[in-house]
Amino acid sequence: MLAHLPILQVIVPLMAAPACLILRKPKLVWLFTLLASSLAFIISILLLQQVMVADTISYELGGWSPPWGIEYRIDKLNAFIALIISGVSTVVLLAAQTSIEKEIPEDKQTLFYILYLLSLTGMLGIVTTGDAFNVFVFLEISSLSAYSLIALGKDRRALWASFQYLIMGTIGATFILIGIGLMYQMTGTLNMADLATRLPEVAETRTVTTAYVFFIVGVCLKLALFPLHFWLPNAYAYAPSIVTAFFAATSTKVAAYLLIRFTFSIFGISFSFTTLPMETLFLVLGLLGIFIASTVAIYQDNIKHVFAYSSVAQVGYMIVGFSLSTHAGLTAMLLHMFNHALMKGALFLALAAIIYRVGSTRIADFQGLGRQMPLTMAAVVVGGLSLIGVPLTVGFVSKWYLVVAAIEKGWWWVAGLVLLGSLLAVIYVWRIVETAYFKAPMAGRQPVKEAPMAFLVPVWLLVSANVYFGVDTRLSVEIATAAAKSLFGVAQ
Amino acid sequence: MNLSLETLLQLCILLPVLATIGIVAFNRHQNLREAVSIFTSLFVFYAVVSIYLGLQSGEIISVHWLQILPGLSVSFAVEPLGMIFALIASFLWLVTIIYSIGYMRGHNEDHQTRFYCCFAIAIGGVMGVAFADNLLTLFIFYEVLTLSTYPLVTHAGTEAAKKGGRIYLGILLSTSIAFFLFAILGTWVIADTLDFTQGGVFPEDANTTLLGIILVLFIFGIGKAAIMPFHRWLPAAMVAPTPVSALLHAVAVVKAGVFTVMKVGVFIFGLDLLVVLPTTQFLLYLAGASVLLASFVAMRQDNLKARLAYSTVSQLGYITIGVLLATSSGVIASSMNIAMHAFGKITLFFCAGAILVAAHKSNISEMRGLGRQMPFTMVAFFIGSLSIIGLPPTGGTWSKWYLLMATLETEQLIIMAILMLSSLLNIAYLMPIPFHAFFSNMPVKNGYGVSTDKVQIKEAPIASLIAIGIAALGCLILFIYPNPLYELASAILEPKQSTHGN
Amino acid sequence: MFAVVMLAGIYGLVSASFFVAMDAVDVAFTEASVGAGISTLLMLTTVAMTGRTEHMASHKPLLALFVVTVTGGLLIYGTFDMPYFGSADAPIHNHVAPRYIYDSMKEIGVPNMVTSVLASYRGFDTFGEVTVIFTAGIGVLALLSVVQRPKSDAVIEAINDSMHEKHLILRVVIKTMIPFILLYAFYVQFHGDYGPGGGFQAGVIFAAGIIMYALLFGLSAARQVITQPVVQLLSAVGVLIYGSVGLVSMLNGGTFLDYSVLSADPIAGQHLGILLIELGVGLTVASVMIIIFFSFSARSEYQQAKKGESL
Amino acid sequence: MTTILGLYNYWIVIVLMMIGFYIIIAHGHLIKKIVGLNIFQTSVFIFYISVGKVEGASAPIWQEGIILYSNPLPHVLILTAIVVGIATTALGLALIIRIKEAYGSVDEHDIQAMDNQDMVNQDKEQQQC
Repeated sequence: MLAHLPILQVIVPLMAAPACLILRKPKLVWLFTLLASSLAFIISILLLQQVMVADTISYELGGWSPPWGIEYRIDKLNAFIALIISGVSTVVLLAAQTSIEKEIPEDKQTLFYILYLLSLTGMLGIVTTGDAFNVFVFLEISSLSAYSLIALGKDRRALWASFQYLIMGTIGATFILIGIGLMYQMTGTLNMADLATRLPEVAETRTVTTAYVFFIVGVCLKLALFPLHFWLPNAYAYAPSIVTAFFAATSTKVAAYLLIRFTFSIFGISFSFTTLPMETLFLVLGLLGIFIASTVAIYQDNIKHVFAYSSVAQVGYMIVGFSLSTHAGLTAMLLHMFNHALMKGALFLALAAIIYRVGSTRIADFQGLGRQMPLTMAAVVVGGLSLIGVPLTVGFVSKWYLVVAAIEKGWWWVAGLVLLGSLLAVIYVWRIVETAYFKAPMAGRQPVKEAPMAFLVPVWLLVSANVYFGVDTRLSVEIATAAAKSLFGVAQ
Repeated sequence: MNLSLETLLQLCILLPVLATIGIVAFNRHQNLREAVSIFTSLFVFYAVVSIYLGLQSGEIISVHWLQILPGLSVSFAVEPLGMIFALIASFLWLVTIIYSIGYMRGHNEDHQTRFYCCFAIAIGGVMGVAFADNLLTLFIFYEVLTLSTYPLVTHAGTEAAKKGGRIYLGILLSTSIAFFLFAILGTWVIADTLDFTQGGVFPEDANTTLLGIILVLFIFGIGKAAIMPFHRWLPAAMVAPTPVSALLHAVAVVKAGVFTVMKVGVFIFGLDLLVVLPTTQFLLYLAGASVLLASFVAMRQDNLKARLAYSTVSQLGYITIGVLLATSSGVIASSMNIAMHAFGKITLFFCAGAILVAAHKSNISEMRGLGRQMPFTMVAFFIGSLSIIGLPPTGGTWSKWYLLMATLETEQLIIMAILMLSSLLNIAYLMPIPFHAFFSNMPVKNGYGVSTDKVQIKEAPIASLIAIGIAALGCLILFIYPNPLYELASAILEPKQSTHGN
Repeated sequence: MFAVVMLAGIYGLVSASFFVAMDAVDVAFTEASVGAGISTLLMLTTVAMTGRTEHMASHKPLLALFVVTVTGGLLIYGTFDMPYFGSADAPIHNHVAPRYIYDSMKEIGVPNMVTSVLASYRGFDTFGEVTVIFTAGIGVLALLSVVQRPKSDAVIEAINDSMHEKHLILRVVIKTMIPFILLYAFYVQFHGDYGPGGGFQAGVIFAAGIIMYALLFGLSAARQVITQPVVQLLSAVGVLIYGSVGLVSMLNGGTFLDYSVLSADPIAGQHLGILLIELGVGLTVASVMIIIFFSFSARSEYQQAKKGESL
Repeated sequence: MTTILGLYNYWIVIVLMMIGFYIIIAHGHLIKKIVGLNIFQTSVFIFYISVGKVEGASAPIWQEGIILYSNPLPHVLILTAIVVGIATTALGLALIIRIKEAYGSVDEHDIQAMDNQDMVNQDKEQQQC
């Protein structure tokens, strides 16, 4: 069975989804979903172990050899991303049942879990496949389920947010489709590895340039890279809190993965960064994203908005690392993708717990929570510190690598700006901490209890991961470095 | 008990943190809880002393914890400068604990458990800073210290406390992330090591302008050293309960700051390099300016704690100057001043606290004639002031003396003038307080005068008094018997004292 | 609004004929049934439920125009290095495609290359496609499903009746037609190997039949023919069939969706596999289409019922 | 001239695409947006198909004696893409229906305005308590 792991990675959640429809009973469905997701998690771990020794695993679907058939191609990079996605999804699911019971009407809970599984499938599919068009198909699976999941939010604004996301997402997908089409037209193949070998021959043509631009723009829409980010905050803010926790930690990572994959291993670094001015473009956008998004985050009243905007800012950090187009820079980016998943997962899950108790997401309603929900708030504080980049948290590690990478490239000012940017995080995190710890609970609100175990366990799992990988970075750094190295191996 | 020095070293850092468990456990029973604190501080002091003896007998003590980033690990080693800091910190922590028991109860503050917890963690941080063997380790514990003292500053939980806390954390965290961390990373890339090395780590051919900029980043980044314009957090932190102020201003935070400055100056740049850097002169003047300005501001403060705070700012200036002069006597002066100022200032703060508890007074203008009511406290205050000013028979004399020597050696006459002037200013803003306390009458309260003859003695709680006594005594002893301190200080620069275990 | 939708529908038809002109019969077939058929129907329903009016104020053309021109310009720029339209020596005709064209017959034994590529060479894409449809169905359910339909609401009955009385002739005609439509659907389903067609088109047509029925005899009547739970179940079953074909081939020692291991003779295996998955596709597509339509119209009934109560 | 003859087809397609794209961005009416989306996607499909066309070839269904076929791969891709398209459309329309129920309007600007109103209201509540 080990030989089939690559496909099982995707098939397990995919097949589980329709099966849920047969199970019907929400509680049962939840357990089943949890099972499927954790299976996917285990598979991804096994896969990662395999690729850390053997360089890449190729799996020919339908027994047709690429480029004629569809190929699944696992290397260090996508094994790493798959691990992040399936891991976060599993941890988040632990809390799902409790939170969903309260936020979604009984008759729709089963559907919720199906959609959740489907979006998981979509993301994993995008990451593991080695075929350009297959990416598009799974992209659509993940997006369609995402739209519906977001629309399940209680607030009516969820609907509008979801619709905006649908429009933006579909435009993005169509752009990607155009990009793929042009690539296909110039090379006659859809297989990524094959594309990588055949594109250089036609790299000079205007068509290929166009193809790249369209593909990248489409991806950046999904990535919510500033200034294409405006669909994200509302989508995160009004979705069911579990969904927010899941997406905030994973969805941007998937888009980032596509960016890396196509830029480095398909178009090749020389094309992307010497033929086209991607370097400066991404650098500028990234930095702008960091500063503007963080500044906006400071002025939000809805705490979900605060962290949503901070997500946009964090994407900025990733993109800065990307724009360095050096091994160090890429390592930093990958590390940050991993670390950011941990931070945001922890934070949004903690928020979910608070929403479960308090039923509101406005900072004003956090008054006095420091005493009423000590453990949850403590989690928020640690997550916040990690976001700021305080030593002994993962945030520090990624900052460290990013800044070192920038300095090594001789971009001192970038390094400075990156650090300055993290100061903005201090402000918006501390606003929350102060409200929670130094303000007495509002007269109107009756005191709330500490969140139930169903929340505390996963939240603290993630929080301790934040600290653990902030102290013992061997694992994450090793994988990230190896992945980055392999990419540059492909690129040259 | 016969624990290896390495173990003791680690215990110094871990024990205070572990103590929090005990403190929380005994949340209900005050006495047990305080007992835990005292025992811990006693043990830590014992450990430090035995490490000190080990160091004297030429042993090389170093501990290596886990590796955080490739080539960068959390590791500790003992060297004289750190030794001085550790000795003072652990000793004065003991004293402060004793004092604060009296204070907190006399003032019956709430959340005392949280108070003692953070206190303990803070000391753990200080020990970590003191024994850190590389910049990363130092930085980590530096931040631990910042964060653990934040709840202490905002202890009261009032609006004012919150505001103070905001400034405190804002400045310390921002400077440390934006400048300090940046400088560290720069160092890492240029020298690709962060280990403290005798004579500096930078390669010969390194670009001096760049290094100059990095030096500036360091000095500004180490906000705890409170060099203007990044000193605002210090007065802001005055909202904290007095023991905290004592800890912040005499022992933990500010000293950690100047200590870091010294470490960077001596072991990252190295004195020879410091001299040639283009920015050193500029920083010297900046420090000088900070000394003078702070003194002037101090004179205008009526709130006693605020005045002391600004006096601290100026005193820290001295220490920075000492390093930047980049001569052996300068370094000696600075390292001694760390000790001297610690004792002097803590005495003063203890007194301030005692006055607050006993007489409920915080403004200097109200303290006329207080000497009759609290003679003991006021005498102690007098001694402390002397030490700060640098007059015999107190320890402060020595550090001032060496500092002036250093300025002479390097012909920094302007700096020398500044030092002279500021000493005069010290007299001007400290002496009046005990003077008025003894030689002028109680202010006239609502209509009828209070008879100045028979005011009954009303001192602070006994625990506090003991603490005050010890501290004040310390000032005197350091004058009569400064040799061990001096030996340590002069050992800092001896190359044979490698700071590396391996 | 009505006009807009109609035009969109016509556009669908036109593009369908476009596809025929370009030898893409299958695509044309699909586009005709989807672009012109289903989506137009859905849009009309939506218009009916949301009202036709719109105020013209809401235009922001300048920015839009700018964006569009930039994108279009870029695309035009891109075309200049393209191989000319219809030229046989373009890379896409010479790299991967030849094998599909010349070897599929002996590798799979299905004359319709589109089918063989769709179902076998790139079978996994199709699996994905089925999943997409399934997702959409679930999504629509999640959005529109009404907790329980207002039972035997006079209002609804009234509506239905009125609707029925009106087009009596139509009803008779349709009633006679529907069986043929369904039959045709089956034909398309299984003839897909030889002519244009296959699971997807068949599913759509089948659904169309049911939908017609529902349109004329009222939702409740249609619901009696096929109940909601059953349809949902079928949609799931379709996906599961497809997946299990893959899993079985996996257990038979092939890779996922490798049909040739399904039976002793690879060709036969391919046939079997394709047959099965086409079935799966057909099932899911048909039932999802029905689900979507049902949810839409159920929602509108629900709205009307609410209105009725409020009156 | 040859260029024009060779590429006119693509240009037509691009024009169509851009019309759709324009409708999406410029129009406030949600259904129109969806229509635009349809047009946009369909034109992309046409582009794919025309890429697959070979001059003088016949539909890719094997028959005796015919050797020149159009490229079947784009057809397959587009079949998939069409399905994706209808799926998106259905979902979008469903959303529109719900939006209409929730907001009583299907116009971008009205909805945006109401959203901002919601924000304000929330703040009001906050002040009340």
